[in-house]
Amino acid sequence: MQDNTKIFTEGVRFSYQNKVVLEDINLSLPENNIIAVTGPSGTGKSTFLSIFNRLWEENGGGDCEGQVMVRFNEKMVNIYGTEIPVAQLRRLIGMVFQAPNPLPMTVFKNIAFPFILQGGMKKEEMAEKVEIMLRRVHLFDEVKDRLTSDARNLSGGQQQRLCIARTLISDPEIILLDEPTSSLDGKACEKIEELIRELRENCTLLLVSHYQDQVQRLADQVYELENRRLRRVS
Amino acid sequence: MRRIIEKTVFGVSWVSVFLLVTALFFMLAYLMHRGSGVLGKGLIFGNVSPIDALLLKRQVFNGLFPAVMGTFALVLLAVAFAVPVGLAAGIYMAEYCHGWIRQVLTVLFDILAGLPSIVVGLAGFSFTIILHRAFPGRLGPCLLISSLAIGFLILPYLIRSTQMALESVSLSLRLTAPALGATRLQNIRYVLLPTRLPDILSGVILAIGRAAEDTAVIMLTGVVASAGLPRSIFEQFEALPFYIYYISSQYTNPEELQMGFGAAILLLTVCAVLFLSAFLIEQAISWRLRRY
Amino acid sequence: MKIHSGLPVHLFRLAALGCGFLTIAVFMMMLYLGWPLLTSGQFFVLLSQNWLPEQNIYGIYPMLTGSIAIAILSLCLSLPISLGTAFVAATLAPPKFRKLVMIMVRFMAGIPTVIYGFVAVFLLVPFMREQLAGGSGLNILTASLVLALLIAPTMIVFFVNGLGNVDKSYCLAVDAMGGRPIQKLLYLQLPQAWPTIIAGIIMGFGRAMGDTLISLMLAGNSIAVPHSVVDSGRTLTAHIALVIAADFASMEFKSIFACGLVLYGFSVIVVILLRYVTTVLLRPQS
Amino acid sequence: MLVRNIVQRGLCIPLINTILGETMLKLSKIFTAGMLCLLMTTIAYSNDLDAFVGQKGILKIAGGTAHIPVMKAAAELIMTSNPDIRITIAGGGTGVGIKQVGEGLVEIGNAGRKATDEEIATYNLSMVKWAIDGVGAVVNPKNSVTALTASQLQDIFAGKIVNWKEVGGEDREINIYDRDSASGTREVFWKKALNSGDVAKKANVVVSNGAMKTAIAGDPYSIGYVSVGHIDATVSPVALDGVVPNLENTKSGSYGVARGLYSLTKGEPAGLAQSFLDFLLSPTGQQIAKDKGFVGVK
Repeated sequence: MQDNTKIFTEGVRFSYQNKVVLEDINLSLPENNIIAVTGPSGTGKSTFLSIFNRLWEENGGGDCEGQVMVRFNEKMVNIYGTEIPVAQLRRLIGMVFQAPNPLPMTVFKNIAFPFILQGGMKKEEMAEKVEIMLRRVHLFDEVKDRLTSDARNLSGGQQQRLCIARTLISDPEIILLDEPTSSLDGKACEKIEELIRELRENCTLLLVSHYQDQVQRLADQVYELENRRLRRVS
Repeated sequence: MRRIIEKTVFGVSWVSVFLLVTALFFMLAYLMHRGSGVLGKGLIFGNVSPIDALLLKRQVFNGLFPAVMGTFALVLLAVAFAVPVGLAAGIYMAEYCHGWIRQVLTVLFDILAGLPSIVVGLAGFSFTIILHRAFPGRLGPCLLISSLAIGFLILPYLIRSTQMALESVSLSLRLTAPALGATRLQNIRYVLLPTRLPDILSGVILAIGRAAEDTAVIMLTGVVASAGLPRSIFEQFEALPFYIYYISSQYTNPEELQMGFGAAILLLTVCAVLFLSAFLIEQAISWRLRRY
Repeated sequence: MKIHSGLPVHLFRLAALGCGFLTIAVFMMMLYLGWPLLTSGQFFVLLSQNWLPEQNIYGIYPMLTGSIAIAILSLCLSLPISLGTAFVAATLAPPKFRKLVMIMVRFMAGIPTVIYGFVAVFLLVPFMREQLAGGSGLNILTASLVLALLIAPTMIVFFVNGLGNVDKSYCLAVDAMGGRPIQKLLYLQLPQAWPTIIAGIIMGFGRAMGDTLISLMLAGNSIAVPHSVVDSGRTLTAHIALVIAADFASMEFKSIFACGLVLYGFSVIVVILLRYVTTVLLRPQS
Repeated sequence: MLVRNIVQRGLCIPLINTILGETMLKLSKIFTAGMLCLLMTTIAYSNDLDAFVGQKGILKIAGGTAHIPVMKAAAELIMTSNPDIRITIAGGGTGVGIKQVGEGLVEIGNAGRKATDEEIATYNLSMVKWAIDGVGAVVNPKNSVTALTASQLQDIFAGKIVNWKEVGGEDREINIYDRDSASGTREVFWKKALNSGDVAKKANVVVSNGAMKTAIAGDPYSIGYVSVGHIDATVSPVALDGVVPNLENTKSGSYGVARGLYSLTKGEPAGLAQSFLDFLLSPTGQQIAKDKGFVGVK
C-alpha cells in the first residue's frame, strides 16, 4: 500500500439474494486519479460502485464480504466499521447517477440539500456555498434567475450538472460516477466530461462507463469487469 | 362460429355499459326529481336563520343541521384518529418492515380491509360493553366510540394507500438522498413523503368518503334519531347516512320523507365532491408523471 | 435495516403492530363475548338450526343461507354486466370513452350504500311488488339487484386492471396483424387476465356477503329459510343489526357474536383465496 | 318565551288552529304535518316547562319506537326553552329501552309493555305510564276485508289461512308483515290479538310503525299491525271481533289489544329525568301524546 493510495480493497465478494455478483476484487487506487470501469451492461458495474458508499444496503437482499478501506485524513479507514457513520461516509464519497435525479424541490434546495440534512447552517452561508458550487459546475449563469423554480424544469444536461454540484457541496474526497453522460446529448456530454477533468484536482473519481472513447479521453486507469472479476486493462 | 361469439360478446358488453349507465342515471334522476323541491337553506337550517344556527344561538329541530354537524364531527374525529396511525403504519410497512412480520401484517391488514362494516360496528359495540362493565355509568355508545370504530374501519385504506404511494417511488429517486448522506428517516421526511403527497392525499380523501357514508358502524355505536348538535364526544349524535336510513323506514309523513330525499342528495353531493377532488389530484399526478 | 433507531421509527412500528393487534383483538373480543355459546358446543349446532327465540332456539342457519343466497345471486347478476363493462372500458371502446366509463365506475363506487338502498326502497321495491314478484316487494331478488349494482364497480376495477396488465408488446403485435379489438380481447387479454378476474369475483363476493344496509333495507328480513329468489330473507349482517336491540344477557344476543365470528371467518377465507389467486396463479405471468 | 315563539314562527296558523279546534287539527295534520311542531310550541303552557329552569345536563332516552315522536316533540320544547339541557333520543325497541336503562346506558328507557317483575327486581326499575296505545291489525285500503274474528286473525298470522278469499276477500295470497321481536308493538299484538300463537316464518319483518304503514300502504294484499295512533288514510283498520281499533275504542277500553306506553328509570326518577317524566304527565305533555295519536292517561 503506497502513501497515495486512496482506496484499497481486498477479497471483496458481493452477492445478491445468495447469487454472487462480484468476487475477488482486489484494488489499490491512487488519489486524484480518474479510474474507469468498463464492461457490458448488467454485469454489476453499478453494484461495484455502491460498495464504496454502502448504498446497496438501502435495497436489502445484498451481502458484502471482504475489506474495503479508504484513506481519510492520512489514515486508512474501514468504511464498514464503526469509525465512520454511514451518513458521513456518503458525504465524503459522493455519487452521480446515470440519469439526472434532481429531488422534487427548487434548484436552490436541491444543491443545499446536504446542508439541510445536516441542519444548523444559516441561510446566507448556504446561499454563498450554493453560488460557488453552481459556478464550479458552470451552471450559475444559466440558472441564476431560476433558483426558486422546480429543479425538474431544467434541461437534462443542466440537471446532471446540478446533481454534480449537489454532490460537490459536501466537499467529497471521492466521487462515484455511474455512467454520468449516458442519458445526455453530445453537447451536454462534453460539458460534463470537461467538469470531470477539472474535478480530478481535488478528488478521486471512480467512473463507470461503457463508452470506450469516453474512457480513453478521461481515465488514468482502466479496469474491465468480466465474469464477476475486475481486470486491469491499462 | 368464432365470429358469432365475437359479435355476441361485443354486443353484450356494450349492453352492460348501457345498463349500468341507465341504472345510475335513473337513480340520480329519481333522487333529484323527488328531492330537488326541498333543496335550500331550509333543508339544513329549518326555520332558524343559518347565522343563528351556526353561531349556536338557536337550535335547529326541523332541519338537517344537527345531522350534518354530527357527520362532520364524526368524520373529523375519525380522520384525526386514523390518519396519523394509518400513515405511520403505512410508512412502517413500506420502509422498515421485512420478513415474516411483513407477511403477517399484510395478511392482517387485508383481513381488516375485508371485514364487513357491521363486524367493525359490533366490535365497537362489544368494546363499549366491556368498558361499561369495567367503569359502570361512565361510558356508553357515543361519538367517541363511533369515531374510533369508523377510524378503525378506514385504517386499512390509509395504510394501503400510504404504503403503495411510498413503494411506487422510483429506485433512482429513492437512492438520491441516501447517497447524499440522508438517513432513512430524512429520506422519508424530505423526499419520499413530499413526492408522493398527492397520492397519499387522494387516499385520505377516499377514506373520508368512506367515513362519511358508513351507516352500519355508527348504527351500533352511538348514532341516535334525535340528539341536537354534538357538543361533547361522550354524547350520542345524529348523522346524515343514519338519518337517511331512519327516514326510509320510520318516516311518518310526506314532509319527513322529502327531508330524507334532501338528505340523500346532500350526502351524495358531499361524496361526489370528495370523489371529484380525489380524481382531480390523481389527474394532476398523472399529468406530472407524463411531464417528467 | 441497520438504521432503525430513533423515536419516530418506534412510533411507526407501534402503529403498524397496533393495527395488526387490533385486527386480532376484534376476533378475540367476539370470541370472548360469544364464549358461553361456544363452550357449550353449540356453535356448529347454531349454524344448522332455525331461529325460534320463543322456543329458546337461536340457530343462524336461515341467516347463513340468506347471506349466501343473496351474495351468490347478486354475483350472478353483477358478473356479466361487470365483465361486459370491463371489456368496453379496457379494450372495446375508443380511449376517450374508456376513460369516461372508468370515471363513471369510480364515481359509482363512491356513492354511499345507504343511498342505493334509499332509492331502491322507493323505486325498485314498488316496481318489484307490482310488476315482477308480487308480495311485499322486499325479497332476495330486490336486494340482490341493488347489491349487484353496488359490487359492480369493485369488480370492474379489478377486471380492467387485469385486462390492462397484459404486455403492451403483445397487444401491438395483435394490432399489427390487423386483429380487431374484440379479437385482441378474447384471444389475448382474457386468457392472460383470468387470475385477476377470479380475484375480482372473490372480492365482489366478499363485498356482497359483508354488506349490511342493502339486505337490511330490501331483503325483507324474514327468518324463514328462503326457497325462491322472491322469498323474503335475512342475512347475517342484517341479523346483527336487528338483534343488537335485544337483551344483552340473553342467548339471542350472544348469537350475534356467532354471526360476527362467521363473517370474520368468511373475510379470512376471502383474503386467503385472494392471496392464493394473486400470488400462486399470477406468478408465471409476472 | 311563548310570545316570542308566536311572533317568530308566524301568528296566523297557530291562531286559526286554536280557533278551529281538534278536528281541524287532525285535518291539518294530514295536510301540513310538517308544521306540527309549530302547533305544539304554541299550545305549550309555559308553566309546565318551569321545572326545567336552571337545570342543565344531558338526558339520554332510548327504547320503543312508538314513543319517539312524543319524545322528540317534548324534547324540542324543553331544549328550546332551556338550551342548557340536551336530550338525545334513540329507538331500538322496548327490549333495548329496558336493558339500556337497567344497565345505566340511558337515563330513561321507553317500553311498550309493563316491565316484568323480574326485570324490575333485577334492575330496580321504576315505571311511569303516560299514555295508552292500541295496536290494530291493518290492511291496504283497496282490500275489501275490513273485519276479522280473533281466530281468523290468528290463523292468518300463523300461516293457516293463506288466501284472502278464505276470509271473504279476493283470490290472492296473503302477505304477512311482522315486526322484529324487540318491538313492544309486536309484543302486545302477539299476546293480546294472536293469543301468543305462532307467527308464520315467511312473514316479512319491518322495523317500525312507519315502515309497517309504508309497507301495507304499498301492498294491496298485505296484513300487518300498527299503533292506532298511526292509522290514517293510507291504511285501513280491521275490526277485531266487531270492534274497530281506533282512539275512541281504545280509550273506552272496548278495544282490548292495547298497551300502556311506559317510561322507566333506574331507581326513583331524579333530576332531569324526573322533570321530563313530570312534563310528559303535564297538560302540555299529554296534549303532545294526543297529537301523536295516543290516548292520554289524565
